[in-house]
Amino acid sequence: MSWSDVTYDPIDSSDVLERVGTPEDGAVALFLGIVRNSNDDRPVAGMEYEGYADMAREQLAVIVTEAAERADSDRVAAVHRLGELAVGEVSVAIAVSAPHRGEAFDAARFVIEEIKTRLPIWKRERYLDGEAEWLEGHLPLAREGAP
Amino acid sequence: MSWSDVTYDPIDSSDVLERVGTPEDGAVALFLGIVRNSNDDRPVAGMEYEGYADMAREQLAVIVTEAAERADSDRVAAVHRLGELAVGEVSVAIAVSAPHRGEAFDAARFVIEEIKTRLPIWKRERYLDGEAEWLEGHLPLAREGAP
Amino acid sequence: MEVTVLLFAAHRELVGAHDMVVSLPDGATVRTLLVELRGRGGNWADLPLHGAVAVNRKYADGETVLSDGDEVALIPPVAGG
Amino acid sequence: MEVTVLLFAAHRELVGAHDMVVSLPDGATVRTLLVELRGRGGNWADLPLHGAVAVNRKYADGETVLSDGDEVALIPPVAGG
Repeated sequence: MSWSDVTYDPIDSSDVLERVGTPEDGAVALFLGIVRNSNDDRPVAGMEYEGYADMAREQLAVIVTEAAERADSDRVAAVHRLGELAVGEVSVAIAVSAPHRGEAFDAARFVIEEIKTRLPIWKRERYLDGEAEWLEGHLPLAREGAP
Repeated sequence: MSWSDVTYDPIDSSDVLERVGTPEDGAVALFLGIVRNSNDDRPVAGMEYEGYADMAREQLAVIVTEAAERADSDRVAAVHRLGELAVGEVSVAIAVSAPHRGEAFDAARFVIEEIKTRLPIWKRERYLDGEAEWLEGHLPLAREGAP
Repeated sequence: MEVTVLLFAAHRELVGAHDMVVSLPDGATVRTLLVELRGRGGNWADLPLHGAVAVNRKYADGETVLSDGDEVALIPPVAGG
Repeated sequence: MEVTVLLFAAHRELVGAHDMVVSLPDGATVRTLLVELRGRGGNWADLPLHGAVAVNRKYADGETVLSDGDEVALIPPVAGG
């Protein structure tokens, strides 16, 4: 029952939470990424998430499957938001349930780390002073063999 | 705004989640402990949590304060349930918000680990076959200097 | 002096008591109390001499000196979460 | 053959295009395509030759051989979460 999505709609964290949990699970971990009001002391007005949505959706499904294998649990749910987000809005929500807490924490952490290194999504931070900047990102793969 | 409680009332996880989060926080971690339907393949009917409630309440407040210092965040909320719990009920809920994800995950993990080693709470597992057993616990402190 | 003793979980079931008032000589320590309780014989002798103890809701040890009115709790290995 | 090229974020802004159809000789690789795009001059020359690329929504590399109808996306360093 693992589940994932990449969407322009607002994220409902309790909906994500309700997608996990079975009677054999003793632990649930939920992670939410939120748009902050500042970055390096510079006041932030909001964040624009641009994505290669079709590929991001496929990649997130792969990440969730990998997390489920690691956690020995098929109760992993993850959703990433795209579009214009205001401060305080949820950009990503990850829920995992597993028999024990270690597996639940580790799988949730794995999903957010992999999202940050593999998902084709980019963010432009909008500052209160009217400027905007693409945030520095991660090269998604070692480019061995690249030309 | 850190908060903690030890209570005989059912835990509302969204209430705990709403106790954390400020505009400077980019990460929220929530952990829920749930009563499982089996232990070592033995079917479980429910769990009785007995506690030294007054001391547990004080100790949980100390743990939450320590977690807040570690996370450099005063947005830590934790509640532990006492009494008779059915399978699927939440026994403990911990929420942390912090500027970055590492702090949020680490603080939530710290709180649950400390709860398990320091909080004067005991659980008796009730099995479907009608038997019940106190679960093995942790010695809460090194007893150096003990008689 | 008198202290209130609290027993929980397996300890409570062992001796069939949750709380009681115990009279102790002035200057008594946690250890004095534990020796007194174990000296009652029967299941009381099975209470641990080296287990965890809290005095007035703070973890203490055998050397801790008790005062009149203290609340002393024997703490079996804990299993919250 | 023709492939569809997708550009995102800073790349998209650099050249002012999000998607386009590019004609390539049969047997062309991702590297052939990148060289062709950079050869257009102006800001196009600033597109990276060694950046990440996806072919049909899977990460690929410079050696990957393209086929007619492929969807090739240049992937700037990612920053989700």
